[in-house]
Amino acid sequence: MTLADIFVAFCFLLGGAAAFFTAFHPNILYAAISLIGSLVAVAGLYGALGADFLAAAQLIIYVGGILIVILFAVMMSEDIYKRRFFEGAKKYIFPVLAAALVFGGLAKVTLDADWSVATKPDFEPTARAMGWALVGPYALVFQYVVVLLAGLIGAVIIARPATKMQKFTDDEGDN
Amino acid sequence: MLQEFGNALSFVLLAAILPPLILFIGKFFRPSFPHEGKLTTYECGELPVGSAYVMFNNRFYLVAIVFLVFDVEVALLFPVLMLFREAIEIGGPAISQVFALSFAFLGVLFVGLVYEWKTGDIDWVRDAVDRREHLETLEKGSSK
Amino acid sequence: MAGLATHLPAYLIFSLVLFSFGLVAALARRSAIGIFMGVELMLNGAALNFVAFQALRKGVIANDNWLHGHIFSLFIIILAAIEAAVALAIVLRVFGTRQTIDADRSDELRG
Amino acid sequence: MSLAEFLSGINYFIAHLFGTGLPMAVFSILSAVIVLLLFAMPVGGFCTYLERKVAADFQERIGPNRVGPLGLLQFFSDGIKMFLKEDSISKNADRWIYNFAPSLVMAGSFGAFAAVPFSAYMIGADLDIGIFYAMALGSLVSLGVLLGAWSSDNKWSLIGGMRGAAQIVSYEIPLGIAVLSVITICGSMNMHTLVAQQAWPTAGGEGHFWNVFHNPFMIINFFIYFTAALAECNRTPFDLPEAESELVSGFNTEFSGMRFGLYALSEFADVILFACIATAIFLGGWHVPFFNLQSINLGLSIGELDLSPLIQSVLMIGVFLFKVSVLVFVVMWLRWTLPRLRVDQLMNLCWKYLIPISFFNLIGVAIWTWAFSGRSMLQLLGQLLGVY
Repeated sequence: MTLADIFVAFCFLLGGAAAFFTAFHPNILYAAISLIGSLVAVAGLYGALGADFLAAAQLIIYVGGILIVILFAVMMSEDIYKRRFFEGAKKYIFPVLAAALVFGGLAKVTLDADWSVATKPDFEPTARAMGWALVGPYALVFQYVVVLLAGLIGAVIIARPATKMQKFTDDEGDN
Repeated sequence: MLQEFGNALSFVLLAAILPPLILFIGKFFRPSFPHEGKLTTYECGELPVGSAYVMFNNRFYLVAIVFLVFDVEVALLFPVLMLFREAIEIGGPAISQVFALSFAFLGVLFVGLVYEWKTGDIDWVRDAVDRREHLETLEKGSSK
Repeated sequence: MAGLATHLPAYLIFSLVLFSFGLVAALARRSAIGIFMGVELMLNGAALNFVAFQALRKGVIANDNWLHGHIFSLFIIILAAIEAAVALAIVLRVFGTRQTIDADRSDELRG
Repeated sequence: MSLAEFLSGINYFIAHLFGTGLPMAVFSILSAVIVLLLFAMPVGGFCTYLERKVAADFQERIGPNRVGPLGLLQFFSDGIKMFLKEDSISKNADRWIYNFAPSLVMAGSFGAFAAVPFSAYMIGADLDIGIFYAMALGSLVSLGVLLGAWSSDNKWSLIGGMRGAAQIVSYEIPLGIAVLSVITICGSMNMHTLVAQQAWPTAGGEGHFWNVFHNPFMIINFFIYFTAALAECNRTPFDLPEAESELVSGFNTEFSGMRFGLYALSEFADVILFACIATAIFLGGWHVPFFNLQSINLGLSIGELDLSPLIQSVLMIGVFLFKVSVLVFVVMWLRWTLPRLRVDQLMNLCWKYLIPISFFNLIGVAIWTWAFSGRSMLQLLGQLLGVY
């Protein structure tokens, strides 16, 4: 057992526990915060698999970007200070069953499959190869930026304050 | 490479456990005289009124959304612009490929920024402008 | 536990765990943001799969010096970011008009 | 070569004495301990003293002068004071997040020190994506600020935290684009390679001198980086998250004693970190004009162990830290020179000035690099004059 194994096991535990809380914690803010655990664990696993650029990109985009936006959304729209308790236990029955079914089926397929052709990750720098792929065969992925633009404009149009009248309340100010 | 990952990891782990460690060690040295007054929220001596979770100007949210898109852009450009020097040395179509693709990318997002600039979505004071316009329309309405 | 770091099924099962919990969150959460977080978890599980295959089944894929798995994961991350921008903008708008983001109660199309 | 490998030179002696050496993991932890506990924390603490002293000089006061000679040990006594203070958490605070947030901030600002190249042989982790790694960890700070502010159930904190998060994320973009232009010039993300390319140009050599003098656009880029970095570490004139005249103490209002100390420490560590990175990627790291420190070789050695890396390292660290301290001094100078911006000015500066300017700078840098095959102004001048 090497240190890498211990690290990977730690990431599995952290990510699994955090994912559990994301799914089941009654307080939505705690769910969002435990999402940090899952994302960081996945970034750690990327590192363990030799994908250094992806690990950093996961941190920079997911943790530094998406999660901030999620937290802003939670803080601006939910009654987080009223601690919600597990009111919807009934609501969880069907989803848990469905997820268990999916998990069981796919886990069986995974474990039954033949994974004998396995290699060790080679810890080579990946960023350069990814760059060449992004301007070569995967140029279309790189130019997916058009969708980024559409997303940007769409999101801003949707989130923009609805009417001028609606904002005419003096209590909010420019804080 | 794996060794370098390990080095970086030891930095992050040490930095993350420092605060709890320091606070834990401090537990044995620091005094503890709990008092009702110390447990209240600090509001310059006044008793806090209402909840701290006030509604926010959703400008913050708009900025965060715009940031998200540009963040992706910066992160994606890193591996591509890294090839610039190498492509110059290779010569031929490689350099124009890298240049055209990466600046098409930048250009498209710049169009987005210009659009937002024109529509005023990145103006923080837009509310104030709206308010003034609204007041003007009110005045016009009352003078009629 | 020896060799866990290079054991492909372990990664696959873990990403399946993320996917399943994400599914639970996406189906069971009342609030739209909770649903969104579930979707994020599912996307993460899928992205991890790509990288695990790329790293631990090298040589099985044709022309694998292009790092197909990494590119696909990057693609998923980009998509997730755009999705976050649009989805959360919609959430904020829904909250602005209805004062709730309970997905079960937001069943009208009128704004 | 990373610091851990450098330290494992000790392993040679240990193995010599006891027959077997230590595993590398010990040395990577040791390198983290050296950089964080022996460099970042004391220097971050020392900066608190320096700030008061600089402020006093600007305002024609004396400043701290009681503890130790010239008050030099003031930061030490401040640290002990904070360490011994009572730890009171407000009743309404959300304890889990309240305890967890400082860890995030510290991991973000201290963990990124792994990518700082102090000398050619001493870098915490010689990652291929060094600079990108530092930026990635830096994005944890905004999360820590936001969560810490939210958890303390205080109006000042929440307003400060929201401002802080919005400000830090916004300024990450001009910062990133400024770094991208450096990447375009140097063609690598590895901190070691980035610094090695900034050597004094010689005939047929790789170096093109400091990146900031590479071409006219880079000078503007350096200012963009510096401005964005000021905003990233919430320094005046961008200290809106903790504007003391309007928000008491901003996002850390409810953090008392050592918890406040940790926040303050990580802020100063952030200042030092950004100064270090600016030094490494713009101001040539350990390189000095006219001379390459790496060519010094006194021929000293103990047994088979060559001592010249050690001697070079001492000189390089000296040069590096001198540049860093100049930048840190400028940061403190600005604090007592410029007034605070308003929120709308802050956002306008970022989105309407810095980002468009840095966009066009990046294009300019790319065109320069293409047109002159990556040669810098100095190299072109040398060619013109026929120096090499």
